[in-house]
Amino acid sequence: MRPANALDRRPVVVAGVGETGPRPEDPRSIPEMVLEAVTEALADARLGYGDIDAVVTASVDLFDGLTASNIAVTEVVGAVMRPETRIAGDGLAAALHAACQIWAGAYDTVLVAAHGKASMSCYQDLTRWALDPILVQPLGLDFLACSGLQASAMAVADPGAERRWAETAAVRRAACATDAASPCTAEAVLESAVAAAPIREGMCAPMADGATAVVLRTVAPAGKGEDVRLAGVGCDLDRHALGDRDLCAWRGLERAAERAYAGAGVADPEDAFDLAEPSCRCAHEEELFLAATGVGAGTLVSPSGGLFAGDVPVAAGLSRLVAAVRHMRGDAGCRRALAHGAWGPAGQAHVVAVLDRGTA
Amino acid sequence: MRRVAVVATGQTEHARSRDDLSQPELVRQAAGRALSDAGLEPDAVDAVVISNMELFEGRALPELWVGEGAFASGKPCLKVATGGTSGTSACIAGFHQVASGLFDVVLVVGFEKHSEGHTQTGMALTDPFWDRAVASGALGNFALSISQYMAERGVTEEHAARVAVKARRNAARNPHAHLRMPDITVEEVLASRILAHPVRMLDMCPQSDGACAIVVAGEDRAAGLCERPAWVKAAVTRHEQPYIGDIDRRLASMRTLREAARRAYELADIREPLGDFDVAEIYEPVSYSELAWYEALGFCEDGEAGRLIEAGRTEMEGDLPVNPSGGVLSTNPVGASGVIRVAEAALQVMGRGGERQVPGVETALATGYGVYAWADVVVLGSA
Amino acid sequence: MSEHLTVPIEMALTWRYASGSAMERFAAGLRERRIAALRCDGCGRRYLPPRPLCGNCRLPLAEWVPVADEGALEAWTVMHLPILDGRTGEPREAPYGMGLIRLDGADTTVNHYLDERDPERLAIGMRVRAVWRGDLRGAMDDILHFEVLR
Amino acid sequence: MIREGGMSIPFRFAAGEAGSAFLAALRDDRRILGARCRGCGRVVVPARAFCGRCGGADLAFEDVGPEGTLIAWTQRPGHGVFGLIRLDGGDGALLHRLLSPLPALVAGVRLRPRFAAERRGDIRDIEGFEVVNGSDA
Repeated sequence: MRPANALDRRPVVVAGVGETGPRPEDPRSIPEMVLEAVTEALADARLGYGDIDAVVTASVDLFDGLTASNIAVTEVVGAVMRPETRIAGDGLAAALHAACQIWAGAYDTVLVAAHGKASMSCYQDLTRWALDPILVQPLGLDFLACSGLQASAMAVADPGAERRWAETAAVRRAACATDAASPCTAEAVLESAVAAAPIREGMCAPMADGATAVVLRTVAPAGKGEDVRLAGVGCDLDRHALGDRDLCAWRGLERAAERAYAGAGVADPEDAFDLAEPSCRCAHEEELFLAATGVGAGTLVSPSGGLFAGDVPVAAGLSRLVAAVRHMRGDAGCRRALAHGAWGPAGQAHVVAVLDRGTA
Repeated sequence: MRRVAVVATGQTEHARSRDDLSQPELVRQAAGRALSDAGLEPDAVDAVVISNMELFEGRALPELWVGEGAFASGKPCLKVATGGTSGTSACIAGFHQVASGLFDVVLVVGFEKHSEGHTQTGMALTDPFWDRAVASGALGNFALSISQYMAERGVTEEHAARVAVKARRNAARNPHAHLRMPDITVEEVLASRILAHPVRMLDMCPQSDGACAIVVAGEDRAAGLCERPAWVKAAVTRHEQPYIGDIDRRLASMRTLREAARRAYELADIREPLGDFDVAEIYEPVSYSELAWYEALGFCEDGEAGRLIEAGRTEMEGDLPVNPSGGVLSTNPVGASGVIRVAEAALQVMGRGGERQVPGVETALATGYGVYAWADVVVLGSA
Repeated sequence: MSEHLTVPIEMALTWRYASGSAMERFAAGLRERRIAALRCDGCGRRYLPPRPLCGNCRLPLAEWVPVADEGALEAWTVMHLPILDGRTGEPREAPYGMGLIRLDGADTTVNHYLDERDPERLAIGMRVRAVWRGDLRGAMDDILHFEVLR
Repeated sequence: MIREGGMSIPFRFAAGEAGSAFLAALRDDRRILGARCRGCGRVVVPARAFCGRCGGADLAFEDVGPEGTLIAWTQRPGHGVFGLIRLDGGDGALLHRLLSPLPALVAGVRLRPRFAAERRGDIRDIEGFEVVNGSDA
């Protein structure tokens, strides 16, 4: 029997990346934003629409206020008279599915596009509609309240936790070069308003608008030079009810990472990665991320501020992949990176991609 | 590409309202039946794909809540949503995931509970700068396209009524179907209430609560899980431009379905669809659309669909029985409907269709239809 | 279990939709009773509604062409089941006529209301003309319906 | 150009087999139902039709609580104060509102439910949980 996640699969190269960049409020329409990201990714890959065999899009109807909201992007992703698969979840999960299509031999070149516009509505109000409508939604919780409960569980018997998280937030904020984020000292973070105790507003990544696109492609035999490859992917859905989970750990991320490591042949994650790009929406989540992935102290984490540069619903995970690819291209010493996406209350669902530098 | 097969199916009893089960419980019933069908323990499932149009239930990311019902806890789980093609596209996603070698056994579950919300409103969030200004709904949009189709292809109200009768009579033999009407007549359809000229109440699909699941396995596992697996011979998707006004004579042209069928037939070596297929489960939300799909799928020449149904060639005893299950016209939980098409086609290949089994099925067709003209075509075979 | 309970929850959500620049220009035209389409350089197709890209040729759209407020009825129906108005949430009073209208100067069709609701008096190919509201707001419902020209 | 648009829909979610039993017990008897999974032995709270942990569907309802221990809490300004409560006799934790003032809310404190006078078969038939007098974490 063929082992799942076998190492002998044909390579999946990240041939091109594009992104609008997260903005607090992008005045453009969804198709305009996605068109910019797709155009940039295609140009980056030196490909045209005609070279694309299939498209995987990521979007969520309730977030966009549109029925089958991928209708809005069908044309700009070049999916007219083409196969489009629409994943209603994080964009990195859409990339995972695109990689599956390539490994399956169904297509050679797949475009992945994700978008989100937090400015369209009160995002946290929308998240209430993702919670159990019988037992949880009527109580009035949203995703942020769920994160507060997780942080609270972590802070029990850990009096230094809040300061540590404030320091993490300050470091990430300082690293951001976008206009969505604002720098802030640890003291200021600790003094900022309560978002969901013990989480302060300063500990939360700012919500933003944006679109992200990636071209995945199997290596052409005549290819030259170094490239960045999707070496392993994994995802996981944890239990929905917070009371059914061990809130002090991201068990789902442990499983997702294990699956991605098996595919990429990562034996010891502590020494394996030069870079990690996690999707952490609140500062305390970085501790959960590091513990679950086993990424070691020698790994550079979120050098551009991670989601503190702007957390775009749905596109966030794919934007982490783009950040990792761009970093790897600019830093020859960066041989292997990990990109992460997460969705759902208190990190219920996770997706992990291991990126390797490869030679055709 | 690694060969993949549908090795098991499970579905709920579909009805106007399944108030007896919560969404996760409904999903669990279909998923549990599919696993029992394959003799699999939940641990044997490597990954789960869920299909659902979440605005019908007022949900965002519905897999978060219903995932446990699909045995997805602690597993990879993705959700696919593309309107009416959600279910067939979720099945195709499952095929690709298994073909990739990443997973050996994938469970695909589609569900919808229309009774929990308001289906019309759930479909009303169209482009706020364009079609949201006109209240046409899926019904009005079909009626518009039907007026063109009738004018161009000579199809009559009676032809459509025959399709409606065939569907509900077939459904009477399907214990899972929502509308089961063994004694329905053409006269009854033609006398039913007019909804949108020329579409009558009995020409339209119902809104159903229901769930349906299939188990997809790779070639090395399929034979051990099923006596006669339904092998995937082709699975093709084509999407279309976004507005109804973009699509020239929609039902008559249906270039997406024509192109998807052409490609799928090429992959599956189908040369003469009416003869090469032993059964078809096609996605017909309205009686007239089935006639249009006959032409687009090459069951007959353009303009011959009326004669095909008149001659009874797509009835249970005809050359190519179409929708022995009763089709979407008899059961329509939208997120599940495409999965039902694939499951029913697979059951026919497995020879396990019960009272609705067509004898000696070797090759079966399943299609999905969504939004204005999105199309999926799946070909299943016994070898 | 004999009793089946249900939990009622009322959804009342609003979103702020961005039109995009092409639609913004189109809407500004409507306020002056002007309709304009975007023409594709590749296939020559003149698109309503305006959009960034021709999905068939995958080329950006930039050339505006004028479109008349009258044209030919390409498809029609009379709605008897009242459909909810996506803007108000209220059902529109039935029966009402609807059509796909190919405006002179455009290649795609517009779906809109018709003033005629008698099936015997509707036919594909009929000429129709927009009936505009008095207080133009720059939206598609500035056109109240299309009247059949006889 | 920005335009506002909305959607107003009354939803009614079926509580299902287990949810109906759980909500009816709150309404009729002020009891909190868990379900013991015969597969893995855990008592899931609130009661469910199947065990999300082992996948088993062989569960028997049994009473849990009504008192329990606070394991985490949050204050979400504008929304309320919420806690995860491990009910006596149950595994996992119940998510609910907390009614006692913040200083009393520390992990480990004992809590009990305050039932609404008028109950209609809804999770809000419990108004929330309050600290048991004299309880100390």
